[in-house]
Amino acid sequence: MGRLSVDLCGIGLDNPVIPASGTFGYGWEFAELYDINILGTFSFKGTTREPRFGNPTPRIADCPAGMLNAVGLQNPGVDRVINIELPKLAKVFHKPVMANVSGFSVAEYAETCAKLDACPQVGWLEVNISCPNVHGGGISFGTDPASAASVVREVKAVTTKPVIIKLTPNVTDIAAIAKACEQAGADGISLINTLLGMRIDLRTQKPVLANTTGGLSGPAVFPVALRMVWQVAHAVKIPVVGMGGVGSAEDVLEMMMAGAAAVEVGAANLIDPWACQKIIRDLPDAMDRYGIRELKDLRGE
Amino acid sequence: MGRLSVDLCGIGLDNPVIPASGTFGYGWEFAELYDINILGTFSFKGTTREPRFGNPTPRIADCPAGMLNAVGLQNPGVDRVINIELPKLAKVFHKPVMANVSGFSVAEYAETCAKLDACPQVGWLEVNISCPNVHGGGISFGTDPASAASVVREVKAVTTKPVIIKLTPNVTDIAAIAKACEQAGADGISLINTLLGMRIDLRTQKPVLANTTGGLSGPAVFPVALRMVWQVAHAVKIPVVGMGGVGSAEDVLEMMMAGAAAVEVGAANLIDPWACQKIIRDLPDAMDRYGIRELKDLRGE
Amino acid sequence: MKEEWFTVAAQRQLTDNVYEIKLTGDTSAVTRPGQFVNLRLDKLFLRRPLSVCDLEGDVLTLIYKVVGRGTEALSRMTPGQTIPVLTGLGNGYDTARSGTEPLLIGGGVGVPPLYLLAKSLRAEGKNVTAVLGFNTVREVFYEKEFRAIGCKVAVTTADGSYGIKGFVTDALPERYTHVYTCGPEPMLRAVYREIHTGGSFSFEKRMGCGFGACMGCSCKTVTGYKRICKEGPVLQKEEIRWED
Amino acid sequence: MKEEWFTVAAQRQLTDNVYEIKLTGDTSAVTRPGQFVNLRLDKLFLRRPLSVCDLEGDVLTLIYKVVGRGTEALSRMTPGQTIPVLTGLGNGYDTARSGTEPLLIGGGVGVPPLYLLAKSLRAEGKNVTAVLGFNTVREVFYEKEFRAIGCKVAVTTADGSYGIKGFVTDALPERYTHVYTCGPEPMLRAVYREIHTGGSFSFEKRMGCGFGACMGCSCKTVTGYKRICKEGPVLQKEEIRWED
Ligand SMILES: Cc1cc2nc3c(=O)[nH]c(=O)nc-3n(C[C@H](O)[C@H](O)[C@H](O)COP(=O)(O)OP(=O)(O)OC[C@H]3O[C@@H](n4cnc5c(N)ncnc54)[C@H](O)[C@@H]3O)c2cc1C
Ligand SMILES: Cc1cc2nc3c(=O)[nH]c(=O)nc-3n(C[C@H](O)[C@H](O)[C@H](O)COP(=O)(O)OP(=O)(O)OC[C@H]3O[C@@H](n4cnc5c(N)ncnc54)[C@H](O)[C@@H]3O)c2cc1C
Ligand SMILES: Cc1cc2nc3c(=O)[nH]c(=O)nc-3n(C[C@H](O)[C@H](O)[C@H](O)COP(=O)(O)O)c2cc1C
Ligand SMILES: Cc1cc2nc3c(=O)[nH]c(=O)nc-3n(C[C@H](O)[C@H](O)[C@H](O)COP(=O)(O)O)c2cc1C
Ligand code: FES
Ligand code: FES
Repeated sequence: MGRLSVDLCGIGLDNPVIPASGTFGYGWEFAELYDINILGTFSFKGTTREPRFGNPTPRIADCPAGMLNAVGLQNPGVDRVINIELPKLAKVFHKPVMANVSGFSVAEYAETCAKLDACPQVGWLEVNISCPNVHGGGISFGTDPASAASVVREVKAVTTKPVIIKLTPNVTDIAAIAKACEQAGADGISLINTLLGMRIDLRTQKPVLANTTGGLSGPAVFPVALRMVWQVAHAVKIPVVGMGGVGSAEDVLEMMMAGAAAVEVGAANLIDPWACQKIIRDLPDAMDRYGIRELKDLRGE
Repeated sequence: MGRLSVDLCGIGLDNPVIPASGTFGYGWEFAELYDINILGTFSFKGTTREPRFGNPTPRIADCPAGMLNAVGLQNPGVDRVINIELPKLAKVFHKPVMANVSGFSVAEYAETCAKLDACPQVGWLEVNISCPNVHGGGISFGTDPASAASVVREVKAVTTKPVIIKLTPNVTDIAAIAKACEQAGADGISLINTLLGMRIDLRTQKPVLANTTGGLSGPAVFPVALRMVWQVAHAVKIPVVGMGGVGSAEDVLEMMMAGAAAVEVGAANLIDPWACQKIIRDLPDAMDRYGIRELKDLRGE
Repeated sequence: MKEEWFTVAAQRQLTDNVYEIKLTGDTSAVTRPGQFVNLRLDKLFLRRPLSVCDLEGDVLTLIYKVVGRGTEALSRMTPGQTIPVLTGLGNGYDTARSGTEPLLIGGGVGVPPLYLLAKSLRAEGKNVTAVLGFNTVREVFYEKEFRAIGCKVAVTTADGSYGIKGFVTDALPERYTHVYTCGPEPMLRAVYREIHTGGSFSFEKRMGCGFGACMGCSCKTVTGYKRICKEGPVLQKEEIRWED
Repeated sequence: MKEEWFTVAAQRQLTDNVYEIKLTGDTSAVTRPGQFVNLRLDKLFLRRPLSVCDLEGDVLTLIYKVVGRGTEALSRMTPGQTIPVLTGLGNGYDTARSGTEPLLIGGGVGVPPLYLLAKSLRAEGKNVTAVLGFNTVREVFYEKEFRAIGCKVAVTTADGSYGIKGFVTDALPERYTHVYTCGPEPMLRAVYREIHTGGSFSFEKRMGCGFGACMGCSCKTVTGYKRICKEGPVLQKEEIRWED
């Protein structure tokens, strides 16, 4: 138990640094660059029941201190993740992994989660409720407390492992959604997913993204993410995983001071493939600089 | 009528560039630096019925590609604005000015707007509905279509000049709020106000801002602002004034391509007091570069 | 893949908006022509991908067109300045497919990656023909360089102001054993329709990472989804599925 | 107020974390000691305010303590590098208030603005006493510089490792005609309580703009609200209203 170790829903992490879903694939690309066992864990690419190609390209746009993505949940589908990606991952990663799940109906969430829950490698289910509900007029599950809660209940009914609900920041009252998830039985909350944004190409006068809009992430969103982590951490008793614009050891400390039990790192991995390795390396010095003996001491205010 | 000229609610502007409320005082500081008559117009500091000191300091925090402010509507109150600031302004600014109004009850909005509506110098009323409603549990008027509409109706009942409603971006469905304002009689929509954010001082482990949270503005918010301007411009028929992170002539063009009839510039003025002057100077070249003959041609898609 | 700080050694303007920059640094991760590098530029969040045009020892040559903020910033860099570069990205061209008479077809800033390929093929003793397409005479670059390494070169201009009037497809030789090509997508489609041999096609997509992590650059092929940055940028003619 | 690009002429470390930087450029907007400048630093959005410590022709001297990203970035700047600076900000100290025996009281990085003030007062032939307070001997700077321009100097250290043990208020002379002070707010409060003459107090607040546009730096005074950047940073003793 080092000074960086933290607890996430009853599972110990050597450190709070967790590459965020969608920016770390199924781990393989990074395992070629460094020993990914140094990570607390990682959250793999958002996985759905069926394979998906996602949105047409361009799916990426550059922004001031950030980026837009409209990848649209490209993934090989849960069965191939279980049969191909997880066995491949087992060779290079020996810790419990966080399984990120998306879906377009409550039933789909439940089915995909149940399958991943049965995999010994999976430590936590991170359920991304930013997706549009095809049975609810295409409105995201995560923008309404009742539909967020319905996802939680159905997933909890068919799983045994900690269920972390990942919230979208594109809402008026994030604390209300978090509380609804807690009451429905969620074991943790992670946030933020991306902020809905857009760019226009001056040359063509058309949206840069084929999908018109996309999700903003990177340092630009850090103050909004920190505020939401603070609000949610003060509204619920279950652990909160903070993310949004984290790119340095100092950012990790700030997120934990806002109430995060652990911290995910997204876009930073794309710009610097060794970002998480550097953050973990820099944490002890940064803690010394600010007089922090153990990260566990930071929880809460 | 130059190639930069645009129309805003029936009043012609020489160009679409409008310094945003709260970043240009009552014009005086900038009039000492350049001839502010080059501006389309400007929106003066958010004015309330009573004088306000605002929030305790620190009220400002630095962020990646942006800043937080929690000034809290410091202003001398509408009577002193009318008796002192506007006569002072008349000496240096000879165009209709945009009067930015805030309030904490529907009655206060109406009273302040009525007074400013009677000033010949005022061209438009820009009604900032991001403020908390003291009669509504402190929830911002701008987060609920019904209370937003109630502000619009009461203000329209006592005024004759174009009323532009300024929306907060901290909502799930910005288009719904904009439509409610349009139906209630608003003459225009301006957006975005600041995104709610927060920073923590690593040294003290306490929020940097005395007010805990503050509003994020600057280039970081540009993609979110652009998306909301696009959504609102596609949802309403009244003109939309776009703002949020604009700092260059290119940004102005992008906002107009998203559907803005005119563009406000906020935080950029604080970093570079000559920012608006430079943007106006750079516009013709930027238009040439992208083959735009007249700004009027850009409206909408 | 490696990340290294490279130093600008030289920069020159080739046409109105096309520049050639030479960078020195650890180039050991570059293993094939047709690979690309990803440059981290000041004040921009995402890196910008550029194809390797030439490689000699620790000197990397890139050729780029100024189209936006990133390439504009790059064009303002001066010798001695340093820049973080991810090298060794993408699959690159496979010279083993060339046969004895490879045909290289480049359009605009699709020409650069073909230069290192041409050098490699020439070093293997192949008879290389290069067809280089541009819009107009003022945009032509690197004709001399291709000739200097012993390629047969045809230049086309759309307006006929230089070389053959028309498109690259108007200047294809009769005999060739394999086609290597890079350029704008309409050109690639035209080449795809015209050629009677196999072909290695290099594609471009907006990239988030450049090394396979983000799924930003995916495309559909007849053998499944591929990432242009990882399983590409070079795809074989047989596997290409044009999106409508 | 002016904005100009200044060039770093020299930089030296005064203590563990305090640096002196000399910048050359158009200093014509600086009209009074106690004014400040606002520096635009690479990669930071907001400018960072620093007091003018000295001014000779086109050479501006600033002294700053490294406390965060901005001051750290500044400490890494080397001669020849350039930096955009807004100059001529704030009201500054009024030397006309000094009387014949002004007392200058500085704490830590509150010392710098008093140096140019001391020079101005000395040039006017005043008898200047300077009390400079620090925590410990390793933090002491500019004692020699104040002596060199003919000030009577007392240095205090909180731990007694140098000069007088204690706070600046433990080293006040009996006679003085006006007090000019700058330092951390607890020190300013203590000075306020102790002195028996008028005083000019220089304050700090987090700033958005530095020239009066944003209301970020407001404070309450007995004569109404003031902006530290515009009607300050120097307030007169009579008008100060300590916030609880
Ligand atoms: C694998 C690969 C290799 C490349 N090799 C070269 C090369 O050798 N020489 C060269 O000049 N260019 C090359 N490109 C294109 C180059 O990456 C873009 O032109 C560059 O990223 C634009 O950056 P910017 O900031 O100047 O433009 P931005 O401001 O980002 O965009 C300006 C315009 O450029 C276009 N654009 C932007 N990004 C891309 C992109 N990734 N691909 C295609 N078009 C884009 C868009 O139409 C946009 O309107 C390559 C691209 C890829 C994916
Ligand atoms: C009018 C004025 C004159 C000043 N003159 C000097 C001077 O001559 N020498 C000097 O060393 N410092 C001076 N300061 C303080 C200096 O501006 C800050 O230390 C600096 O802005 C910190 O920037 P940073 O990026 O290094 O720190 P940040 O990363 O922004 O913050 C780090 C820490 O510094 C403190 N801090 C940040 N900004 C300010 C601020 N504006 N005022 C006070 N504390 C702050 C906070 O406690 C924070 O924890 C002056 C401030 C003002 C308002
Ligand atoms: C390219 C990309 C793909 C993403 N895909 C997913 C995903 O599949 N599932 C998910 O829950 N979040 C996804 N996200 C969101 C991130 O996990 C994270 O919540 C967000 O990017 C904010 O963190 P950051 O600012 O550190 O990137 C994706 C983000 C990016 C940039
Ligand atoms: C210091 C500061 C004060 C502001 N005060 C007001 C205000 O009084 N009324 C208002 O409607 N908006 C106010 N705003 C919001 C701006 O007008 C604008 O909506 C926002 O900053 C987004 O634009 P920007 O990114 O260009 O700054 C303020 C913004 C800042 C930075
Ligand atoms: S650019 Fe990220 S996977 Fe190709
Ligand atoms: S810092 Fe903006 S008014 Fe003083």
